[in-house]
Amino acid sequence: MNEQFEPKIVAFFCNWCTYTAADLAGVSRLKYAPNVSVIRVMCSGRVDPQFVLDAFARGADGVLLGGCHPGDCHYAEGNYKTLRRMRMLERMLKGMGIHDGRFRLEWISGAEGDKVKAVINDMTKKVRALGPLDLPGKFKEWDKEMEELEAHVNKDSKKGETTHAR
Amino acid sequence: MKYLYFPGCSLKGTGRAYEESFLAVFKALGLEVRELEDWNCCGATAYMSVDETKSYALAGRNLAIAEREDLDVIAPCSACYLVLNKTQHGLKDNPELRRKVVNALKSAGLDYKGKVRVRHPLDVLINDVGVEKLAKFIKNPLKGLKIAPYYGCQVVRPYSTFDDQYNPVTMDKLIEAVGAECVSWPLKTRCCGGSLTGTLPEVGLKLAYILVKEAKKRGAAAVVTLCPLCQFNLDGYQDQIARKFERVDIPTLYFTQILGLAMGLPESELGIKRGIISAQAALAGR
Amino acid sequence: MPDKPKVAFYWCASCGGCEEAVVDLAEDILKVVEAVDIVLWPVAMDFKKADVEARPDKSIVAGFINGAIRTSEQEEWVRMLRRKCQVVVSFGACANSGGIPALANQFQKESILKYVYEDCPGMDNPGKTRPQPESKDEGRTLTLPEFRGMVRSLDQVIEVDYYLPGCPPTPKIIMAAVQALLSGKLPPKGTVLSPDIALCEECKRKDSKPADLALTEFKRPHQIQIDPEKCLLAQGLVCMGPATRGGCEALCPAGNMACTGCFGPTSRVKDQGAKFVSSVFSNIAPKEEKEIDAVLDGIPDPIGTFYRYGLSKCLLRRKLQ
Amino acid sequence: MSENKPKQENLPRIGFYVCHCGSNISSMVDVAAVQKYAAGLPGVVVSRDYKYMCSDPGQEMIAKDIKEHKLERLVVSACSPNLHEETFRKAAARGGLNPFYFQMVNIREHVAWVHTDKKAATEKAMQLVSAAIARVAFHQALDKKRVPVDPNVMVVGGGIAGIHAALTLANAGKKVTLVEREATIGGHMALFDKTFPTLDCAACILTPKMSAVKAHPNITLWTYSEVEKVEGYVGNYKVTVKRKPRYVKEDLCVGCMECIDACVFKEAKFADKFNQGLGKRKPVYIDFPQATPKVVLIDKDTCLHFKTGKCKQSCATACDRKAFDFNQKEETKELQVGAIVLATGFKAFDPARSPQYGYGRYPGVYTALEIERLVNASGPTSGEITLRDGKHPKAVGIIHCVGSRDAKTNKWCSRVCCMYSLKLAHLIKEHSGAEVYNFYIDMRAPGKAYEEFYDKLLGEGVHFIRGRVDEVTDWAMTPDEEGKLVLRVEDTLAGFVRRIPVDMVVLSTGLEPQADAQEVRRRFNIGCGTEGFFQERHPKLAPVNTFTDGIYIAGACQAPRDIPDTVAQAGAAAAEALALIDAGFVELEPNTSHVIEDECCGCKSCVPLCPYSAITFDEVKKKAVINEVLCKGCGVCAAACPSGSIVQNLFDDDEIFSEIRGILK
Amino acid sequence: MDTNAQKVWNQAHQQANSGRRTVTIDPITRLEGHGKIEIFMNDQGNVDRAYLQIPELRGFEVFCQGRPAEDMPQLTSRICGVCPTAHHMAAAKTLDDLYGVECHPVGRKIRELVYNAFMFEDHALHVYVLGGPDFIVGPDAPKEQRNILGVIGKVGLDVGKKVISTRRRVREIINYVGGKVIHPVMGLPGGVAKGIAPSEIAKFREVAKDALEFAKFTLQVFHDIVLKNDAYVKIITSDAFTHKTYYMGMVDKNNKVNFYDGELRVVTPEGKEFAKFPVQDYLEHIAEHVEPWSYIKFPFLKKVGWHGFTEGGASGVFAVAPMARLNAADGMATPEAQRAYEEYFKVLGGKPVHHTLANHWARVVEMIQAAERMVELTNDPELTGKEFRTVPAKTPKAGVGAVEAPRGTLIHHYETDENGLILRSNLIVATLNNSARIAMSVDKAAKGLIKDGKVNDGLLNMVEMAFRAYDPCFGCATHTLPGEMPLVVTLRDMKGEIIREIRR
Repeated sequence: MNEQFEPKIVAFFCNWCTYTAADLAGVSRLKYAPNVSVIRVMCSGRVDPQFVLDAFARGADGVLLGGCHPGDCHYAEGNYKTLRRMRMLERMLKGMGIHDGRFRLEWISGAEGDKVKAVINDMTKKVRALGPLDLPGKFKEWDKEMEELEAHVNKDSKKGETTHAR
Repeated sequence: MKYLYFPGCSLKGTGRAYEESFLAVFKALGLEVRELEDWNCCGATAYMSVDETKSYALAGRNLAIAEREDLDVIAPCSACYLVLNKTQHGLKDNPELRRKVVNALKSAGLDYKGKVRVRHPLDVLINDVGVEKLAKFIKNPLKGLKIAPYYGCQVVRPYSTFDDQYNPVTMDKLIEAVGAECVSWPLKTRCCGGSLTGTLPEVGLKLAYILVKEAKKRGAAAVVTLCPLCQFNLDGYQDQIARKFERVDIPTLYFTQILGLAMGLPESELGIKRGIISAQAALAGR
Repeated sequence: MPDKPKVAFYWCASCGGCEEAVVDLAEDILKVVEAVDIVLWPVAMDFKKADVEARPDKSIVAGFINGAIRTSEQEEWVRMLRRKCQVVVSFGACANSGGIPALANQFQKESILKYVYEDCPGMDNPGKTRPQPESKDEGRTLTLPEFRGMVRSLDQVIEVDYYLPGCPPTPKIIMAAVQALLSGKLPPKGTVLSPDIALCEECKRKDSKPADLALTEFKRPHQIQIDPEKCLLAQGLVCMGPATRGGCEALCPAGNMACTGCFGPTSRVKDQGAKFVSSVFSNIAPKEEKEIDAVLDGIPDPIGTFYRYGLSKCLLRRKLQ
Repeated sequence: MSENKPKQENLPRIGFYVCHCGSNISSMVDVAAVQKYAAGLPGVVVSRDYKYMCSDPGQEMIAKDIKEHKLERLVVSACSPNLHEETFRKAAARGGLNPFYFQMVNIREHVAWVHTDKKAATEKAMQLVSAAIARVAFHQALDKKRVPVDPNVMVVGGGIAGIHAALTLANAGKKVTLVEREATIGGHMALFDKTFPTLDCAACILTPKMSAVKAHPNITLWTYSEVEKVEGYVGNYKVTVKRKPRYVKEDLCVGCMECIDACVFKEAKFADKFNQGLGKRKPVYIDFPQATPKVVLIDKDTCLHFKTGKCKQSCATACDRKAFDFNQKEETKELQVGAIVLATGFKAFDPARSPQYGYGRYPGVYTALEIERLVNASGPTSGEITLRDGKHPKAVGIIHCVGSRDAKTNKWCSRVCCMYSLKLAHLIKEHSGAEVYNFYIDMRAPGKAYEEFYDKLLGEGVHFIRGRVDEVTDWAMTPDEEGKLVLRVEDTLAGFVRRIPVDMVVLSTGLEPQADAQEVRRRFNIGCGTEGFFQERHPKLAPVNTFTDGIYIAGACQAPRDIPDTVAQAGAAAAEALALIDAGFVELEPNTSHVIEDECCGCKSCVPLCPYSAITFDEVKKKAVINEVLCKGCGVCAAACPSGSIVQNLFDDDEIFSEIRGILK
Repeated sequence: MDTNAQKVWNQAHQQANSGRRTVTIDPITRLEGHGKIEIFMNDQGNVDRAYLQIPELRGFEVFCQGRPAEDMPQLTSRICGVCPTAHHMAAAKTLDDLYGVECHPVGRKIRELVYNAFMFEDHALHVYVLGGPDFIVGPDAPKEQRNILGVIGKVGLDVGKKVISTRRRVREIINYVGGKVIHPVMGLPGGVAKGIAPSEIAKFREVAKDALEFAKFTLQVFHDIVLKNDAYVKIITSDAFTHKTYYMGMVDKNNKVNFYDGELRVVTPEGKEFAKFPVQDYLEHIAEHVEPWSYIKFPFLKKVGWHGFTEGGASGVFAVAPMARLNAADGMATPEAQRAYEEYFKVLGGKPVHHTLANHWARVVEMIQAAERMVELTNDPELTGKEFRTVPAKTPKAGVGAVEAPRGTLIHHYETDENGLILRSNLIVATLNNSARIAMSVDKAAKGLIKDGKVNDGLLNMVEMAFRAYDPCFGCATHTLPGEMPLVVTLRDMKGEIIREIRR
């Protein structure tokens, strides 16, 4: 493609730290890349690895997960649960051929508006360099191999059984 | 512990005593020091003000060579120490400069990632070896010797990597470690006259004079420094100082020399006699 | 016996275990045979494709199809059966979610062919011969079917009405399904014909599971003597039970081995592996990344462990090139 | 195996509204385009944009539409939900719609304000809008749960802020427990001699309030105590407090101080912390005559009894009330409170971190707090200004902004130093007649009668030199510098470097967060800003609130403050607490989780995950049960339930999956 | 995707549907897995060459890479759901070797009990449900009857029920120890995961006794229905179903048939011992050949070499499965079986027997030995020992293991890293060993049975019989190939033009 590829990144931010930090970044009028759309959850511990896979499967080029710093979780230890799950999720993603930081976990406190900016810009840059993941497109492409037969069989069915002469 | 050693021009010239004592002491302490192969000018002061990029490239080359081995580089000369550190920062903070320098290095078949740590021998002695361990090597403590520790400007400014830039204390610790007495004075990092002694003698000499005078006034029998240029200024111009102001006659030694003496190494190995103002009296006077 | 409802059994990329499972209805199979008219069952009866094709569309009440889909023939067969059957039941783990064969989705087609015909120990193939879609032998032309790039579940190829889970489904749930179909009391389309509650519910070891696992390491079954009473997760073994649909009555734990998840997830879970990870790893002890990683190292093959029977249904479908 | 999409035909009727926020949003987001885009999304029957959605007309419009168009769901695209979610929920309610049939889209803080390319920003806004509209269809009607509020309050910190807050609350009839870590309340203010700009005596205005605290029937005063643990939630906090042993029974001691005279140490020989180490004290001591409570205590580290076990305990025998108890143990107490006011104050900057000023090297160098004690009539020198060597200074230099406005130490302005430096300048001159030089960067006097005070000092002949002091040195360049401390500074008004010889240097040290601010804020589950002061909920609109409901902050623990501002804030914090308590109940966000009993297999995976022990295991039914009053709605259990049998209100799987779908479609 | 392959496939497909008449049996039935036969006719309308093609590849050897070795018993059992226990057991034995751990004596007995139970019920399945109908009901009976129901019709419902219930009860033994009878989970290095409670043993003893009775009864049925019917015997011994090849089977130290453990023994077409080796040496004796027209590989005796699909001592082609096992051994390990063994060779004219269809009989002989071993083991007090597994201590590297599956010798071979993760694996399964001979049988049968282009239903069924006799499991044989393929018999002229297609 001649025009620069703009990655789509889905982010899950915890309400108390990272989402607030993003608000702070806004209030401070920090400027950052528009490639990340944030889904608000109360705690990063609410984020089910299924969400991450679903985001990729629906076309995200990257997924960013933001929570409070270890020890600072608004819910005491939610972010440790996040960390444990996501460490394993990272291994699974690797096993399925998705790595190079397409998935990223960041601790960003409510006061770190500048970190929101830095992380989003950095991740956008890196994922842009990786190029599109585009799983929906890949799914279509993989299933192409079935199309001709499908078409044929349907044609077949219209013509009825006559082709198989006795 | 193993280190690479970047001598720079001074330690091979005016600062011979520094090199001799530095190598002798480190050897005696069981620290392995290997001279950086095919090193070149650190790119120091003069060049830095003529063409910054080129002098960064010069320094960069030394660092690039050093990076081939996973060892810290010791730069005893304050100017080298500063320029090499400055280059580290420059390359880190200024991508444009980094690009230029790295390209320059490429043409010489070199590359530099920025992994090298540039160290000062004083830093190594205090932080890697540690005063407690040093104490074990002290054979004849320099009892009663009053010393004014003089750090000069470059090791602690602008990057106070291992000591405070206003009131450094590492050398004070070392002086106490060798059993000498440390004179407290506020001129530890004041300008020694630097290269002005060559260009504007009347200014340069005055600055040097202030230092030796104050040291003596505070009862110091000797000034101890860690920079070849400072040592040269304070030691080498005292006749002129005498002519222009008054005779002070106080020897200026390298911290490595007094450490060597305390460790019982022969004076000959420490280049004690290389000093213009003889240290004999001071050392005997205790 | 023309007025008896007609049913068809067919197999795709499968091991035949699902056929065995039907045979294992044992005495009950006679009841089934009483009630229905089997018009296709390759493993045990001499009815051919033409016989089925000759039937009017939708003339077969139910088609039970097992096995994953990997070749053009299989696609052709299941599409044909879809036309002929009123109801298609995806039968067993392979048809539902790719099953064990879907583990091949972690590999590329080429690497499979290369290893099998060239690198495999004992190969005597200096000419690097490979089976060809079309080949000549002494002037005779022979053809082979198209081997697809990946393993698919049945519902990734045709529309499926119901699912019978398991590797293989147990006679009990098969009978229940058959009876449901015969009685005409059909659950909503898309239903998995097994209890929609996780395995622990019916596991004899359930009560021995402590509330807080706080696992500090995972064990591999051969490394320890497995306690026959105690919850397997509590023994540090990866047991997929909590993330796996019940209905088998915890056969593997009864065999003193961990559940490997062949019944797939409950209806409320999209991705069994991800959900299991979310659950079990929330409950391990360490907090420091290094220590966490050390615990995770106890599971050297996450994909093969968490997607043993369901890689086709992993939201990512296959490993990327 | 089923797609989480509601069938097109039974989609609820959705109303969509996008806000211009004046030009805050519309300048970077094509609001009209967003409005048109939303209008085309499934289920949307009304789509409007408006200048200020949060304004009354904006809210009215929503309420009206709900009735007229029989809206079943509401999506408003404006600013952060942290700001106006509540506003629009109420608007929905006014229209007769359950407030939780509403979803808010943040296109201001997260889009308009942070992006620079209008096209991209508009696209992102559309993604977020589509996500909200996709999700809102799954919303359920919910009710906020009401929980009664415990009317008691705890105030932490016995400085002027804590004292004022406690009194305000107590006067309003609330039972207050005031917890102070030191042996006496009073805080930093108790160290001061006078207060700027009025120069009225600090003690005269503070001590009455201190004794009022002690005397107040509604106030329990726990000094020498620290909060150890805080559990529970707004309106229902359980606090564990650790009370350190004084080895003197508080209820018996009347503060006659006979024991101090009786101490086996005839001479007071130990550094007096209260007097910044300038004075001396005995192992048994009281910080200062007006200490509250007026109760002596024993310093374990210096007391002969504790150090050697061999002491005739003359202090104890001297006490006719038998108040001494050398076996006193640390006590742990528990409190039930509905609200908490944190007034833990500040820590003065340690000038050793700026060695160029020679603190610790030159005896002539003092900190401002040390001078406060020196000039204080009840101080170690009874107000007489004497140097450590006993001499009286003829010239004094006061260096401003030590540890403030300094890239190397603290970047912020400590807000009070200019004024207290002026105050000290005045007092030093008054007490000693010395020449006083102020070295300042900028003179900051932004307060009632502050600038006037500055003028007054100019009149008094105090010298002001505008420039940051480079160093304090005892190196004499000229004979008249001999034996002096020389301040080297560039006089930026005169435009040359000056050397000012003085006898005494005063460092106007800045204000820093308490050393343990981080532990404390964790204990109370609130935030800290990057500089380490406690984080307020909103810098303008909620300056004394925190992100944890029911916990308020006052005074210098939030940022450097002078006394007037601190007291005002303390009042505000108290008022917030009162408002909470007098409402009688709190409404809890209904984003709690619950277990679907029939679907739960009883694997217990969720039980240990809950930090609030809200999840228990029903041993009879063999199912997990969530107590929704204890649940705080983090959703960690919903994410972890391996069979998807736990639902979190407002953050259900369907809602989040459809949000993902919405963003990526 | 492989567009070229797609093109080719399309052409083939258009041909197949071009309205030209070709002979098709589709799908091949009553065996596990699938096959395709291409028959080329010469101008006289006689068979020029018939090909058996196997179009399946699932890639087990590949996708097992990176998996923990201890998962292999469960993974490889999915190669075949009819003989999962064979793969499971072979894998377990390979793990013993891989981890250098001696199987715990009690564990070994449990394994053997389970394995013999499996041999018994699997053979029973074939005799009554898969291969048997050809004889019991009759090769040219109407197709509605050529199945288990037909069998029941012939032998009576009670016998039918006895078949079913005996199989069920025997399988319950596997179920008890293995957790699942289809794809059991018991197998681990050094033993088994679950022991046998003393309370169960009495029941199992009963089952074993009944199994033995049933096995003898089956032999009787075979006598009555097959051997008393000259037509069948003629077919069995007919040249169309006869090949003189090498034979391989596992034998114990007395050279008696053993299903679970022992050394591999190969005899020449003349019945002389050609080789006897521990399975670890299999690579010195067995190599695999590839043909472009089939996904299946063709193992052959390395020391003889591959000389095409030819018979005799000069050709490396060899056979496995019941007939081969009996040929390769000096006798059966149990008395009743030994008696049946002797009769078998007496009737069929001495060793070695080359008649493919004799497999059906040999199978019944083996059922008896399996049942007798079950009786022995269930009477062994050690069977219910409290300990039954030795936990391995050594670092794994490589392991080979083999069992005699119902359909022949089954060899597993794994190489792992020190963490026990599979690096390489090789699976030589029963039917694979037979693949060359099966291909030859089909060719020969076609040549013998199709004359002057005359083809009828019963005839084609005979062609099917040719390899149903092996009870071939293409599910197993094609563990390396994806998907499945029905058997297609297509008659073409030398130019490859399709001459006829009959659809039944």
